[in-house]
Amino acid sequence: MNKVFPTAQAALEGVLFDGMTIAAGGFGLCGIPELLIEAIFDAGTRNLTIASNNAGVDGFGLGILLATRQVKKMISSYVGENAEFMRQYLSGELELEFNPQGTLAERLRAGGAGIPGFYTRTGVGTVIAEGKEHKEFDGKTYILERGIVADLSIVKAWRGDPSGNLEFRKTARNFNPPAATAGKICVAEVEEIVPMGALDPDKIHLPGIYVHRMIQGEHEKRIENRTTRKKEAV
Amino acid sequence: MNKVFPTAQAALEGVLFDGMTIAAGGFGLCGIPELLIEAIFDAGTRNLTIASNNAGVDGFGLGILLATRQVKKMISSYVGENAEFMRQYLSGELELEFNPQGTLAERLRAGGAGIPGFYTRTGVGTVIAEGKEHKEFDGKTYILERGIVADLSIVKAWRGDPSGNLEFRKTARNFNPPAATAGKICVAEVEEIVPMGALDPDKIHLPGIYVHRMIQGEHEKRIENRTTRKKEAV
Amino acid sequence: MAEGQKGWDRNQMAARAALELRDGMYVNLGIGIPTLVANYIPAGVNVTLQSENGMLGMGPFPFEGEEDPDLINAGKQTITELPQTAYFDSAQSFAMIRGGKIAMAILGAMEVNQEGDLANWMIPGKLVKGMGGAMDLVAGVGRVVVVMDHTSKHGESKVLKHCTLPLTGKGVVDRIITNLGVLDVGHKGLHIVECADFVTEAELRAATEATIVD
Amino acid sequence: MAEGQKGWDRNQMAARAALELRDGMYVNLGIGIPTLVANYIPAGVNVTLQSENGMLGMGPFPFEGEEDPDLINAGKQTITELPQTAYFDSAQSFAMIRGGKIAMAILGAMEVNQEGDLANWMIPGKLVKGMGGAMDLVAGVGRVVVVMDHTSKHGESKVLKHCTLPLTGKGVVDRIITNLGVLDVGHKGLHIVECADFVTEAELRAATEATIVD
Repeated sequence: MNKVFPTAQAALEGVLFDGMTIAAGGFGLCGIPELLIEAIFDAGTRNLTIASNNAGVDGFGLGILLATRQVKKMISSYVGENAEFMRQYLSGELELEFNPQGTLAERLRAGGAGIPGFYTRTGVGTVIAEGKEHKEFDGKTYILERGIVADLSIVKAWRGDPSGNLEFRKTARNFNPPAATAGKICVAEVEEIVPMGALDPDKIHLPGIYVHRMIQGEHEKRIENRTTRKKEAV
Repeated sequence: MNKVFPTAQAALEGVLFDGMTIAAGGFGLCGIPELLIEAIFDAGTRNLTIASNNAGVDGFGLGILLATRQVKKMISSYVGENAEFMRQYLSGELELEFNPQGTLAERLRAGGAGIPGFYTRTGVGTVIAEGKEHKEFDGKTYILERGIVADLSIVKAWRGDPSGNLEFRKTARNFNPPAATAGKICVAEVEEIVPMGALDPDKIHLPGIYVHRMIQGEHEKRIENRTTRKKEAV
Repeated sequence: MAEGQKGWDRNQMAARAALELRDGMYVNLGIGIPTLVANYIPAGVNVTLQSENGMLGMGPFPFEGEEDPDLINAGKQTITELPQTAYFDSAQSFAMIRGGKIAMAILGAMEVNQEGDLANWMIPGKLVKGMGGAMDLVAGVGRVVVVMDHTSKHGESKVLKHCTLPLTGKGVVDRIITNLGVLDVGHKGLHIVECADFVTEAELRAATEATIVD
Repeated sequence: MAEGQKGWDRNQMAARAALELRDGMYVNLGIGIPTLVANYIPAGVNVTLQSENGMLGMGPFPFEGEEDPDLINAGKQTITELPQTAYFDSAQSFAMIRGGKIAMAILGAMEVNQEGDLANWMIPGKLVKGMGGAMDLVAGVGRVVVVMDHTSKHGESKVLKHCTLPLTGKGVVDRIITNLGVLDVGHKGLHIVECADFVTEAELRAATEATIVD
């Protein structure tokens, strides 16, 4: 069983279809599967439903799939940094299911963990709760949220071994592990594939069982909001 | 805020009370908070409800609290290695709530994650499902299981820093992270307290926010079932 | 800032909010003015900042040239780590938020009302940002402090009897810090905790649509 | 074992169960005979063994003197790790089990019936072990193979029309491997896949209380 593929295109061969649901890792532009997104752009797959906290920016990340109108629906918590995303939503061209960020993360984890539904306080008394089952536990009201099972997960990690064990780096971990577990198929892109045994088994963030295919590639890793301080100021 | 205490007794001061619920880490005798269990034995706290996958063995681990009859009720998945546990249960001296192992782990995680209930297929059609809410999702039947919030968590880690960040070792991790999150107060025992900054922030298994008090101590780490192969046999 | 100017500016609001912090607290700071609170943590008060994108122990902005694209906060700003930093994934991050492990969140707001309702994520038909992690934070953390301008650009009160915008949370706000003062949410209405510099209680009441009791 | 002995012994049952393994599979092996399956993995078949106490990539028993108390399997036996090993906590372990990421579980049984019900965790009033992870495994994994003696010490069939013991799972078993042969659970009853060494189909049928179709 070989999990390592030569290119993003090859790794996605046979798993893309119009109308599919994709769970994508990343927060803002941090830790996004930029190479796999480009390959989906090239493949031209349409009517996508994408569960991802954000939708990239104009011209980078998931933003490139919005520009081509390959996306039918987003399941996201934040659209603030993406003018085209907001425009398509406000004009009704794009469906948008707003999920609170923690609810989205938990829905992805639940979907991957065989949990079809869980109760949360998040969103009680807001539009998020409308149409959802309400239930009392110990005198407090909670709403039922559903696990998400996606046709495909696309995630980005720092390093991986050929068995699919993945290690993430700093806050680029974010949604990648829960998104990876939610897919029936998970394809991962990494900065470096290391030999078997090079990863410390105590320090693997995502065990290889979750990863079906993987590629190694060069990442732009664009910074969305560069903030610094001057050395003199310290 | 100092989280490091000199002894297990000192670390438990003011948090023990008769009738309390305790979530304990460990699987079999592997990764059990043996020093904190001894301190609870010494404190003589009674009518305990303990959520722990197993109950130690006669004379070690939670077994010592069974012998003194400090335990009113266990929430566990397996009693197979503990003769006194099985005897007290069969004679009706001890309440025992059997939980499937994965349900117990998820109940602890859920309790710590603000999730009062979740649905699972595990146990459907068995005595475990009796009296529990059943619900259909996408044509399959699931049962509702509740999150566990304990008065106290006791866990054992390999290394920790003074802010409470913990690292576990191999399969001694097991129930410790979910148990740690389930308690209103969590006390951890570690083999070594290392200086701040000595742990790689990407490789911390349990962030310090979950740990309120901690001790360093010598651990017996008894092996329950020593199995080996001969070098000649290879 | 000129001596005698009425009310607090953004930095003064942040400095006032920083007085809410207690030693040993784990705190989440929202985008905008709340982010500035980190600059005013009182001496001797050791707090750990959580960033909901997966980090405890958030450090200051990096020096120029030392930005790391893999190290950002929830506002997508480049930041740094500290000796106590721990990273984790988004599910774990919100597990600790939802599970009540974070003592306090300091958040911005568009509107707040006397029952502690908070609106800060959208203006229907006009502006959509999304709730991000705000709905989870207000539902989960121990104490919610809102920092906001007391009135809109048109002079209309944003501290209301009833919120007009879609809510972020219902009955979730504990304390409101504005450019005009500090108000607590009580069972029967708001209570004045203090007035901002050179703001009278009468002025604070006049700028507040919500009911202020005693 | 003497030439011509009727049926399979423990090791032969394990060897037969090992033929269920496919290259690339992630598999969970239960306590008892299923543990022996690891000794009979066919050449060229690369499987990864999951141990539900928090490990993928379980290796063989350690050499004498190299036992590590922090490294055990779900049967509490000391084991070793492999180059592809990953450790995780119990919540994560059962997340992958419940989530259907494990292709197959090979488990022991006290009773099994023609509808695929499995009983393997207690005999009321007599023996209590607990279900451990078995209920989660049978509910979550892709395929459940049971390995067991066909009859009790008293010669009574353990392959039944209806289980008499408390169930571990309802309608969960796909294939039954016993000392007398291999049976599949179908919609209308059991199907004979093969008979064990020197066991006739008539003998297999005679030892089986459950309905065997075609």
